[in-house]
Amino acid sequence: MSVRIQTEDFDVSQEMLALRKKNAKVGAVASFVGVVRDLNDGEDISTLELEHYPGMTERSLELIVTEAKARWDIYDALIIHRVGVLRPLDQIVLVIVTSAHRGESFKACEFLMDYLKTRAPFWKKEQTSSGERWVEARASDAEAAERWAKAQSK
Amino acid sequence: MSVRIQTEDFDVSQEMLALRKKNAKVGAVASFVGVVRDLNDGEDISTLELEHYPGMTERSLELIVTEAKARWDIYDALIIHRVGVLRPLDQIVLVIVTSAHRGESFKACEFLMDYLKTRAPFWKKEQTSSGERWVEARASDAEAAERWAKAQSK
Amino acid sequence: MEIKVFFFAKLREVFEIGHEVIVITDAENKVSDVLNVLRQRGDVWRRELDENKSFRIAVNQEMVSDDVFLNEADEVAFFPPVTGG
Amino acid sequence: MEIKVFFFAKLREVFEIGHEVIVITDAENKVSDVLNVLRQRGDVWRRELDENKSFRIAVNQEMVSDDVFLNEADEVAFFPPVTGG
Repeated sequence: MSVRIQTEDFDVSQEMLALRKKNAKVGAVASFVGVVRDLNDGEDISTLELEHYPGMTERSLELIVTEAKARWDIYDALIIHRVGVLRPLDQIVLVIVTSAHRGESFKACEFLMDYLKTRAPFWKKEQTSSGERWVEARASDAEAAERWAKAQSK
Repeated sequence: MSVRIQTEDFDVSQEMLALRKKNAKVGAVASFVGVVRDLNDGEDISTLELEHYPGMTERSLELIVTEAKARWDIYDALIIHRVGVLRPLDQIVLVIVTSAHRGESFKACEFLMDYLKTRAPFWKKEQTSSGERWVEARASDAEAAERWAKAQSK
Repeated sequence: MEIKVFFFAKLREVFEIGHEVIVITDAENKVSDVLNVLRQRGDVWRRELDENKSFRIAVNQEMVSDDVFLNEADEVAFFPPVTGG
Repeated sequence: MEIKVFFFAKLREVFEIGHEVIVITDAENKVSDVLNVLRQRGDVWRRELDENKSFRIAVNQEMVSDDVFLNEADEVAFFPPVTGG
């Protein structure tokens, strides 16, 4: 399974090993971990709550993985996204991509994060010292996703 | 210490945690792991021996890390490179970069790998079914490093 | 026909409902018709689903625009721009 | 003056030596002068250190070209293009 939504934490080494074990032709493993920061837009964060759209979340992430596999010569990709209540320093999201050579895995990994940020139905609500607030979408995320639509695949 | 040369294996999760622990402002952790493949240029690989130039290796890697920190708004970077005799599926190299937002950590991580591949004094010797051979440098690695010399920093 | 409607995140909180069934006539068969039913409730509904607000629409779990046609038992969701990752 | 010379990887194997001290006169004070001393040994030395071969040079652990000047006790290394990572 290339996509998992879960409340529990994940272990990056374990997930990498599981992905690599399947294939001794893997020479490159690129990964990204998103982490809860203790400060966002100038406010102290005490907790971060992640809501999602069950069903659509899995579907949209699987579509994104399929698109990455069509664009780049990669062996495998994994996306784990946590939901529920998280705290500063907690891991939120993990993306791992394996390939023969590093260029492909780097590109596909960044592509997956950029598309996840704009297409996967997750929403963050922050508890700050001055109350709670829904995190606003960032224009820079839309622009990051936009690049891939324009770019050649390689 | 941002640079380590060692014969022992490394644990990606542990190294990420050590790097992140220092800083609750980290929101993004990009990483790359290079792995020994069982096949290279059409030959089965039984072992891979890594030689390096002690002293210069550490110096060149620290220079590369310094350059990445000057180019991008990143918090920290770690490079671990193994030396000695390795086997297919073994981890060879680990690069981790932390930053507030993902764009910087992705770019700096790929930059570090591209520069390491062309500037750090490591050499690979492969044991194949038809004998041993020194791995030849790839033109694509020189080109990958060249991009960064031309590119704007962001 | 009956359409299953879902709200997420801030919209779910402001509307104080996560899921309901909306009945539209067969002549009214677009997402925009569902939107009109909701807007006619006034107050927070009119405000949050205003054309100038940047909410997103999914039909059967795929993001679409509001001129998409609907069929009986389709699942329509309204939510703010996503902020995961 | 005395210059410490190192060879790595394939060059170390072919020359069957990893490290030696080369003495050059004070008038001969460039990396190219050390290269000339080595090339004059003929055979594998001339072949592997030929101008058309793509070996690399480091002086005091920094990659340089062969027109760099040397000082007493400098460390000069010759090696193939690197292949780590």
